[in-house]
Amino acid sequence: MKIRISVSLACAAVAYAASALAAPPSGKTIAQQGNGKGAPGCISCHGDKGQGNAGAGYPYLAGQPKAYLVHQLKAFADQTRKSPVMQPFASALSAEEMDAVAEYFAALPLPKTGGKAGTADAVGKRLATQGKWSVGMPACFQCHGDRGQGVAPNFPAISGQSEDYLKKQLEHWRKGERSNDPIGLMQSVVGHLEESEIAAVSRYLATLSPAKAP
Amino acid sequence: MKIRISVSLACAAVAYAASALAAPPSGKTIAQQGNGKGAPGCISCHGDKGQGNAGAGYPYLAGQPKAYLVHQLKAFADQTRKSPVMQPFASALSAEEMDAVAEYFAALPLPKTGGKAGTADAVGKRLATQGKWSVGMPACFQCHGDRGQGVAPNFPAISGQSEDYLKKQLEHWRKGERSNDPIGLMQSVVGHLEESEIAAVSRYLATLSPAKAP
Amino acid sequence: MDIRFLFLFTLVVFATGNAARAEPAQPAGEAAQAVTTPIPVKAFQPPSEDTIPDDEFGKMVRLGKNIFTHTDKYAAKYVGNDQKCVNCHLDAGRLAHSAPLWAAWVRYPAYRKKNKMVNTMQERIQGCFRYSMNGTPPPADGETIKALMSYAYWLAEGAPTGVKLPGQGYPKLDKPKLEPDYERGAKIFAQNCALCHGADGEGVRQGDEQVFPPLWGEHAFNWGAGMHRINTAAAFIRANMPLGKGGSLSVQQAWDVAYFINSHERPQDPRFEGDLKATKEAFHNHQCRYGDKVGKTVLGQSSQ
Amino acid sequence: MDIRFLFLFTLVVFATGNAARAEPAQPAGEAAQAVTTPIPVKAFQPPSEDTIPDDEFGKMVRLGKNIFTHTDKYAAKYVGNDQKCVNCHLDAGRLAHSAPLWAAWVRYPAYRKKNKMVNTMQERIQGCFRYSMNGTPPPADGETIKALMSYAYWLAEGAPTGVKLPGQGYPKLDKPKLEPDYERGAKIFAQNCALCHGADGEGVRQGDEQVFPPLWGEHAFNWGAGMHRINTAAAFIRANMPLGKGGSLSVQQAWDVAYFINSHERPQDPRFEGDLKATKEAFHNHQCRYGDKVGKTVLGQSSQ
Repeated sequence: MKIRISVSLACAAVAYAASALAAPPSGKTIAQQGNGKGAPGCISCHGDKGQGNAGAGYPYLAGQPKAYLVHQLKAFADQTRKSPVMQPFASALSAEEMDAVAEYFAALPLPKTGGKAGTADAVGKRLATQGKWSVGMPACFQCHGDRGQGVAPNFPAISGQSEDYLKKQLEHWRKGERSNDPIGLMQSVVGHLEESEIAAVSRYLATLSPAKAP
Repeated sequence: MKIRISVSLACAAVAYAASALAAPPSGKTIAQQGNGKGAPGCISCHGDKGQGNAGAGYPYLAGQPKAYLVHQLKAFADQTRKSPVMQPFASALSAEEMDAVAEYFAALPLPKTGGKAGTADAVGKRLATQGKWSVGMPACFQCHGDRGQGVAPNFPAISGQSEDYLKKQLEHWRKGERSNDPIGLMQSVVGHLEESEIAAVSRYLATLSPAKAP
Repeated sequence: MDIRFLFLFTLVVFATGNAARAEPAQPAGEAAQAVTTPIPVKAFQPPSEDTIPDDEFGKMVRLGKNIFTHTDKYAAKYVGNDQKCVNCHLDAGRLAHSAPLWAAWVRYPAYRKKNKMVNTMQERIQGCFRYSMNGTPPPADGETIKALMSYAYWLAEGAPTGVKLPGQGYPKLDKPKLEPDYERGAKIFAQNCALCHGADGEGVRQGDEQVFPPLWGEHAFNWGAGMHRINTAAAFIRANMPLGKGGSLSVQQAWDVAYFINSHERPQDPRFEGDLKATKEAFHNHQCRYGDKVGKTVLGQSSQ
Repeated sequence: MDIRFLFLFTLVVFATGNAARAEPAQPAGEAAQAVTTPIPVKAFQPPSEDTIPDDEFGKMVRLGKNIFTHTDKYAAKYVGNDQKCVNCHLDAGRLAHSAPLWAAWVRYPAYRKKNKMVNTMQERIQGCFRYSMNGTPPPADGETIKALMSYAYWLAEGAPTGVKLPGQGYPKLDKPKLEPDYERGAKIFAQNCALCHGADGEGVRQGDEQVFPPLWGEHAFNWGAGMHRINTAAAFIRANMPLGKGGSLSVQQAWDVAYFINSHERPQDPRFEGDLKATKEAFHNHQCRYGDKVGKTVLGQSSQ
């Protein structure tokens, strides 16, 4: 049993390696099956349409700006964005593969997540739509699009993203576990927020759909 | 000597009385010669052109509204305007004579008195042109014309009037020695002024010429 | 901070709702005597006339003041009668309880029921020209409006934006005990008002100068002006008339004389489009006599 | 009384004239880090968004806010580029040191050297449309101006009329130690500004939405806008840019990058009448590059 599996795996690996020599795997292939070099198919965690898995705190990738996705993969690899899970996978991707898989997800439509009308959090809404200018913090939507749908090339969609994921990211900015933000913008912004505000804005953003106006 | 004079006076009186029976003396006659019944010629005190005598504190009459002049003569007679000097003279005039002499003076041009440029008193000027509304007092010029030239039929000219005369009148209003003002307006207005303000506004008005803009 | 609130004395008791206030009996045939004692009112103090700056802005403020006090001379082409701004806004727009400019400045833009829309200050001023001065509104972007706005703004120096200041407008008046009456009003008018405004409300002109404004007739404010409303006129009169003796008429007298004054013909409401009844229904749902029959005249019928 | 002054923290040290303030060295090639510590500034606090009244006036205020924040959508016909009011007046016109509307409201009418006359608030706003938005001034008596005025007035609730409030305009900047430099500015731009404004200052559009405004080129503010002046732009940048990191550039960096940004071609000064030199002499006696040769281009020469 053990031997047979090993053999079949080895065969698959050889076959894959052979095809890789001919042409690098497409973004779609990497997304669905991985690159065969240690990076598993992204969809196993991020959903078959890249829609994420809110329950598990896995973010959606579909419709995110390509440059943003590439930047994140590089950041996982060089650990300017610390993630024990993503670090080895990202490190297993070549620059070319990063580019291809990012392009694949960027081309998918933004998921129809969120959109739980009536759950608006007043504090969270104010932070997202107006900011907290008394301490110099712009609204989230000022850079991430007027409904949090992202602004290519550098600003990801944040509406309808997993609440858990959003909260963790904001906390990571604050603790310096994520430091791959251009000009240190996110670190600066988060520095002005209290913990309760981080929770509120994450909660609020999670209720929105990036695909339609709030 | 004494007799001759008496005779000539008697003759004049007889002649005058005779002519009076024929027609009442004209306003001009009364102004210049009196009415022969106890009222001397007005001009002996008020000037040959009705221009007053500022030094002696006698007001000008020339160019004053006729109705105003009549009203004053009546007031002297009934003592709503107290004047030991004017009371007997005014009492000696018939209503017809008052009307005639008032008409005569009203038709004369306003005198070219005052006009001492550069002597403007700030307090006096403010009272004359702006009033003292903090206590409800309108500007003098609001009712007496925009340069104090009088407004027929009820508001006399005050610009260029004898400073002494103006001051006395304002004090008389205050003490109730003059109470012939319509609706008690002047009494009310003066009640809001301090003694120093009465002096200031009198001084200021005396410098102006009623015949031209200040 | 440059907000100056001083305790000023005004001549007006405007204790609205104080029904217990004594209405002194008036000796018949005599002019009303002062019935109120000055009470302290915390009022905003506009800056002194002397402090208008000696620069381009100051020039505009001075022009505004001149337009305000001599509207007939400085804004002649927009004035259609013998009225000036200062006739309703005493002391050159400075006087509390006489619709002072400083209080108005900090309250616009505002919604007005009169035209059912938000009005800017410039529109409010244009309204004065259209109705009170029975003329043509000066253009919104012209010098006349700019100068008047500059003057009002300057007068309001230090006044808090958007705040209803003590002394704004005319003090709201208690209702009269008796229904306002024409005959009583006529007597009060003859005793207290005719001296300046003339026996027939015609006002006084002297040369080319309007000294006392007409209160009715073809040279008066028109049927759209605020002052044609009996309550508005009564409030103004009670607080400010006779000039220099504001507060001397009783509340009842103010209502009666306002009723009398506004029971006379005056220039047509400029919103009139040919149908008196329609105009009355559309624009005169308030205390006024437009469309009422007085003697043989239906008011508004024969208006110019 | 409803005057609310709160102690707010702003991110800007605007100690003008404080030449002794340390200018920290910047690691070459790295983004500037925050160099200032927030200091307390006594600033006026405009009313909370939630308190816009639910009536006709409130509707006008909300329309004003919409025009202000989405000028391209709510006042499209008056806008000639990809600029909105809120681009220069952050936080919907509320932010101190970013030319807040509440501070402007209480300072007009005022004389302006720019056009050598007294300007009303409406004229000031019209100027923004003409220059900063390279468009057509909305009519003085139209709804666009009325709504913007209503919004500004509402924001200024309680602010004292005529008083220069802390936080008004952009905080005046110290002079730079070195003459502003194009090359240094270019580097600062690439490191700090290009992220949002694009490598060629072209800004970012998304669908029909302008997300980040262009800083030069045919869709930017024109050669008559206040922001084309190097000192004005430097002051704005130093206080407010990069967005969310105001105060992080040094004074020298702010001057350099403002110089760089304003050394590019942009739409023609609308006062231009065919002669560049004449326009420069008449209207550009200030710190700007209009008419200067940059590379092979004379700025203003080939303007749209």
